[in-house]
Amino acid sequence: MEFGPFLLLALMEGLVGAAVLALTASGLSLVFGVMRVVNVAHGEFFMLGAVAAWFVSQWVPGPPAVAFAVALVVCPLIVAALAALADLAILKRLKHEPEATIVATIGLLYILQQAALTVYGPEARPVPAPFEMRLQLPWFGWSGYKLFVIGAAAAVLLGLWLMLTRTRAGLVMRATQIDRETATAFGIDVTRVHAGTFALGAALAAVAAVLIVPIQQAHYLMGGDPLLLSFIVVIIGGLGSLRGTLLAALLIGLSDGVISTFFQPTLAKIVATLLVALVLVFRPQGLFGARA
Amino acid sequence: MLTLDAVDAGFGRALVLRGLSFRARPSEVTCVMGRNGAGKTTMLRAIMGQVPVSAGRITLDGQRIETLAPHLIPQLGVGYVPQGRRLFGSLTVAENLDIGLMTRGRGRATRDRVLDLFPRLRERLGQTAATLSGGEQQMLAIARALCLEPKVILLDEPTEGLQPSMIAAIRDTVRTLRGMGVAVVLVEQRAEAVLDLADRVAFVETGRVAEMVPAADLGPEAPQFARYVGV
Amino acid sequence: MSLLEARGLICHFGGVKAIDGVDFDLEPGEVHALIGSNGAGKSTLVGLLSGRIPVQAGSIRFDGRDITRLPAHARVACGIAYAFQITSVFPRLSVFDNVALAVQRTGARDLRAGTMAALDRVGLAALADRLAGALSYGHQRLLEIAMGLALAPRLLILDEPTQGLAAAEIDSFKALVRSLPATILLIEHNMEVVMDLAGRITVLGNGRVLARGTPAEIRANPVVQAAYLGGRDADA
Amino acid sequence: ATTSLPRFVQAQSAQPIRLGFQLHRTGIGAAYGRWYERTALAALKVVNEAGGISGRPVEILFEDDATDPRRGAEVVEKLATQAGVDLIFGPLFSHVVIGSAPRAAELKIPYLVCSEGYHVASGKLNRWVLQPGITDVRAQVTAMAPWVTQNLGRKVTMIFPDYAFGHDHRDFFSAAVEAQGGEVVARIAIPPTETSFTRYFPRIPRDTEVLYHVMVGPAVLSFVKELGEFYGTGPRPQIFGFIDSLEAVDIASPGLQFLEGSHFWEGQCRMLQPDASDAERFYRAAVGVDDAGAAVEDPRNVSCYGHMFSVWETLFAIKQGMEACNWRGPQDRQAFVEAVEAITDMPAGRERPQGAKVFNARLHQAFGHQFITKLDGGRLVKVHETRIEDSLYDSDVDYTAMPF
Amino acid sequence: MRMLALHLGVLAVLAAAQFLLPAYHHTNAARIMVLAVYAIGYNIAFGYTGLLSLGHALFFAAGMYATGLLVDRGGEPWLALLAGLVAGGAVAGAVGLLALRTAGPAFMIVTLMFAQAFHLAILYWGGFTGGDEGFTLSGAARRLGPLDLADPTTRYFVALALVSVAMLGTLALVRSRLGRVLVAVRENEERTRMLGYDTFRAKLLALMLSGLASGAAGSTYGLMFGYVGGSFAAIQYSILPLIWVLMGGAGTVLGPLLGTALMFYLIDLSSSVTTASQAVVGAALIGLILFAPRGILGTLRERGLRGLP
Ligand SMILES: Nc1ncnc2c1ncn2[C@@H]1O[C@H](COP(=O)(O)OP(=O)(O)OP(=O)(O)O)[C@@H](O)[C@H]1O
Ligand SMILES: Nc1ncnc2c1ncn2[C@@H]1O[C@H](COP(=O)(O)OP(=O)(O)OP(=O)(O)O)[C@@H](O)[C@H]1O
Ligand SMILES: [Mg+2]
Ligand SMILES: [Mg+2]
Repeated sequence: MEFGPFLLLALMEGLVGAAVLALTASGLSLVFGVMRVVNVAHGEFFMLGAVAAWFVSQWVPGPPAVAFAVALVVCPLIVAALAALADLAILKRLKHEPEATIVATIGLLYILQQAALTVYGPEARPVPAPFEMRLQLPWFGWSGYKLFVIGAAAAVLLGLWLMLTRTRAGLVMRATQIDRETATAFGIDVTRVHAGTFALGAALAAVAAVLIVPIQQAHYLMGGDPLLLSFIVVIIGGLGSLRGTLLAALLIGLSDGVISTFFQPTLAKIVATLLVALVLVFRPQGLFGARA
Repeated sequence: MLTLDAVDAGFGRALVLRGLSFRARPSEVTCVMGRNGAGKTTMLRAIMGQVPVSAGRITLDGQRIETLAPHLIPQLGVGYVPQGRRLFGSLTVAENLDIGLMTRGRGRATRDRVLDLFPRLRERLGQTAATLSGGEQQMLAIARALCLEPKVILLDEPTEGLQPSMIAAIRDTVRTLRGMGVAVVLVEQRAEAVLDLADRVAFVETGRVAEMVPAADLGPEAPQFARYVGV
Repeated sequence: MSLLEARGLICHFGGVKAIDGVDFDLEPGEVHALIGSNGAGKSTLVGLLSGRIPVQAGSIRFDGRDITRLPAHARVACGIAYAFQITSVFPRLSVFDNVALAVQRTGARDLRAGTMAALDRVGLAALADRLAGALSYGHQRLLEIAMGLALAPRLLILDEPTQGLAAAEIDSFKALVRSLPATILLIEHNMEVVMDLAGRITVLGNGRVLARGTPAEIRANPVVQAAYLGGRDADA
Repeated sequence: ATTSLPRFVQAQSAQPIRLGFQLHRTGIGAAYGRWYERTALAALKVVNEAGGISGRPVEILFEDDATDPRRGAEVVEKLATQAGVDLIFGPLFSHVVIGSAPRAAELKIPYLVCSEGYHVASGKLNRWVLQPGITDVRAQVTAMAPWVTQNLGRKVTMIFPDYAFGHDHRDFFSAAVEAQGGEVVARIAIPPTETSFTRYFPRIPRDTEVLYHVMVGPAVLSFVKELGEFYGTGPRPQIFGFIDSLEAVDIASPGLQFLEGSHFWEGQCRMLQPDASDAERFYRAAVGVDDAGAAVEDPRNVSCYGHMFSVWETLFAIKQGMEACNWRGPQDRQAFVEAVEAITDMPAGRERPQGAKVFNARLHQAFGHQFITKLDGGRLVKVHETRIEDSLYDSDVDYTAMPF
Repeated sequence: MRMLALHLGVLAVLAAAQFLLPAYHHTNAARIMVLAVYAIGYNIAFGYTGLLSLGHALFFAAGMYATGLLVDRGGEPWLALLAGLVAGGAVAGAVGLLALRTAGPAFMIVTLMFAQAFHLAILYWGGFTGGDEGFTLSGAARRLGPLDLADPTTRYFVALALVSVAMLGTLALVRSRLGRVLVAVRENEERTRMLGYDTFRAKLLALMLSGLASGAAGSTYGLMFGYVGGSFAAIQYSILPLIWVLMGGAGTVLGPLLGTALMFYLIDLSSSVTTASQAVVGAALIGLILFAPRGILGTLRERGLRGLP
């Protein structure tokens, strides 16, 4: 294939990856920003979203689109409820201390993974896409559903951005992020904000997962990579900056595709990994973060 | 009216407040004085529910508040201006005020009244709080607390680190508050300011209010200043 | 010869001209006060002198040596010590360890003696075993000063040292400063302290030097009156 | 059969033979682990119902190795020294096998692996490691390359994971294809943990006649689906894949329609073939697998049929070895290894439902038949079965010359 | 003094245990001690200096591979062991020179990325490194002069010697002036710099010491158990010492050893009890941290044992 279409394909693929990554990462960013918690179990919430979507696809009769729509609503809610519970039962008691929460969320990760393995099993299972549509370009074919994923992710992110900047809930979250104690002194129920934020973060991961399962299968170990990538994106983007997270997701999603057109794939990954490290070495506050 | 009765409070096993009793009345400025480490800040934080109270009671207009969840206390009408201001630095002035307005569901009218008191803030509504000068920050901290339309306002060393002209402005604000019927609790280290503003003065020593004296009974040379503050 | 000579210092943060062409000298042994409105650039200026903030333009000489590009820790080794405006202690270390870190830096053999001596001077010896983070605000300020003292510096920079101190502590602080052999650069809003201690005063405004002189000259300066003291007599 | 045993044998047999099973219960190998466990239990039942080994009942102790080499070595330790098992078998993943093998040798305990990587036969390991139940990758690809080049095409593009398992395919299949006069026109190594593949497809040269894929891991379905989207209904090369890609995956899963008409290597045919032997039917029923290759109780639970026979056959090889050396207990471990080394012919039968094998004592490994199936109307239909001789290759490895 | 006695006591118990432990636990103890050296190394960076690295597997694996590749190609085991140590320290130094320009979360990511790149490199150049499968070390390669590391007793004592050096070394370090500076950096770096310390150098030194211990652990682990493989360079091996240290108590000398042993037996015992062992381990981790948020020894220290180093 000629270089032009090759690059186009890499960019389009990168965009899908970036869209899903942006969703997952914004969830992590929110939790990290507001609660100062590195949620190691974030990837497992992603996985739960995907696994739940599979169950929904098995139980809801009718065309795949119906089951998919149900999954898109129900799975994030289930995952959010679970996350809120975890926050109230565990993280709150640890006063969200960064170090203790790392251990606690690793514990959570183990439990969730084992639960998925026991209940759902070790296989990778596909979920049917809500619609089958193939875009035929002059050089290659592409999945129409992937376009939908990009659109849906963009819509959710826009909604999130509006919520954070235009609503009271967003203001309350940002205030809590800056200073918990003072927020309490102004009548903000920090416990509720934290549980809500944790739930919202998990729900975002679950939404991303439901969107991706028709492309990638649900598997009980699928949470590892999204966690790592989200974490990287959040830091590269600059802490607490949703815009930065988004841009970093795009950058990483796209560059991964583009670099791999020049090198052997694994070598490309090595190069990309070192690039990320060097970016941070020379811009420790992230690409879009303000200097502390 | 805000009362503290024989309150014990502290961190872990170490008690800071031991049997502290105190009251603040509407339309009065009650100044709190005492040496460093006497427990002034801890007293205010105990009222706000930020320090666990292990004995005694704290009431607001007869209602016990030390048993409430901390976020409910401001909703009852207690405004707090903490030591060191603690603004929401990356939020704008307007957003900082919004947080205060939200606490008790107050709206634009309240905000306008508050901004009438601090015209300089009105000019800077869109600026982020961290970029304000020290004096403006202190005004914002007070304005934010006023957005609650508080019955009681707790001010912890509000003039600390301010240039003299700013200090004067803050004092004017405190007088205005008293005029509005608010119960003002003011932690202040300078005798001169205390004499100028206070209706009553509480002298705190090792976690207790050792004396509570009408300001009128104190002169610049009053022995209490020497005993509790060491002038 | 001056102990410290700064020429043409400039430090801009984005659009903010925090320090905008300041010349500044310190004579050996003097107590020099730096005053000015909030946001005038005082902390920034001493940040430049101590090396906490990199100099964008201009030069600094200390004891005849060019230190403009010297990193902060190396300036401490030259004898410049700095006590923070925003208290910056080691909250989870004991008061003793906080000061011992400073004493250790001077290469002293006997850490304990040096540390307790410094704590004694600020009156915190009795609290040596406490965690610094559990001290009240005022005591943390004193600890901050003790750490500066323990470095046995030739130039001690104190950024609003009396902020949050009660009257009694302010008095003992004044006595302490008078007893020190070091040159002292003092930032203060408390005019009483400034007028009492300072031999010379520099007034800063909008990143520039507005006035310089003895306490009496400064008090009489109409520009300072208007911009800073606010017309009232703040010397209470 | 049990009832016909003489009384005194049963009396003697009070002491059961205890076998340790190193199981991929968690970790990346878990999908295999489940079926390996199930197969082992089924084989155990058959063995015990037939009177056990030398008349002694047999027990299996399963221990999870999390598909991790360090834990693998610890599990060997635990089974051998704490549980006191007689020998250990069962692992599939090569890094676990290689990580555990040194400890097995130190403990001087036979370690029988059900793995297909080219590591036992390569001579990297030690005399205590044996692989009597399955053929290695090198032998598999050597056996099949001729059929591929003769029937599907001579210009091959290989897509494989960029680590050892994939590298074995790359090296040995390339060599085998070239020996047949074919040509590998591109080798596309996919980084581990990749979840999306479309962007690698443009690397497939246009003149490719056969696309050879050996992807493993949970992302493999995406691989196939994206390949389908990429080529659509237009012209495409022939596709030859390893069933490893689709072990435990329902071939009728949404998105896999694209594979219709493509070919697979299978270690054993997942779907019951009309000419299946009685032994195979017996085995299938004993493990509880239906004609389509899924669990009888849950048709959505698809087996790892192409590999799991190795567990069954290994257990019977253990039985054969133990009985040959008159196993009394751990003191006979060396004798056991020697007894297995003495095996050569392994005829088909209930002990070997996958088919006859030849055991090469010098390589410590069995060589057997391989199957090529075609996906036809949603069914995997056998189109070719290689001979044992096809899989043999030259090697100067000789474990029997190594010390114990 | 009392604290020194406590640590010597722990080591004495470990030495005596050699004669008491049944075979299985005997080998486990040797494994745990070597892994604990890794944790102790991690603790120097994380527990004492506050450098939360997610890339220590790089240092562990650097030690393991330097030694493993050398002996595999016929190198003298003693020299190879030394090379492993040096590799751990040197790689840590090189990574530190870059990574220490950052702090906090950025530091976590930078170290993580370097380790990931190394892991991928091991897989990519599998022909040289053995890739994910790894390679085994022959008996001859595992003989340090008269010491045969395949022999259980020898192995135990080598592990004990290593952990003793690491533990007493940390003890000496935290009581030294350097130790106090490291803790100061952890608590408030800006202030430490303004007290006249070159904090970059201090952190670099801490990271190199940490890498040295990690490299030593990796190198010895490879020699003792005869296997070198890519999985030791994977991200899990960066997370493990973090968990061990946090469980035992960050910034305590004995904590890493305790945490390593605890985690080892948690996994080992739970997998004997149930097939859902991961959930048991997870629940135990959560329970433990709820009960002791600063790790076991860290919490004990807070609740009264204040002198615990
Ligand atoms: N977080 C804490 N943990 C333990 N003790 C504390 C804590 N905060 C304050 N204290 C102790 O409580 C006592 C009172 O402190 P507080 O801050 O109330 O004093 P203050 O009167 O406000 O003094 P200042 O004028 O210096 O602000 C002090 O002895 C202090 O050491
Ligand atoms: N890091 C920074 N980034 C941007 N602006 C800054 C920064 N530091 C200081 N400034 C700005 O520089 C100006 C001078 O600040 P500085 O802290 O030196 O004032 P100051 O004279 O010490 O005031 P105060 O008496 O309130 O402490 C202020 O307008 C401040 O907002
Ligand atoms: Mg106070
Ligand atoms: Mg300042």
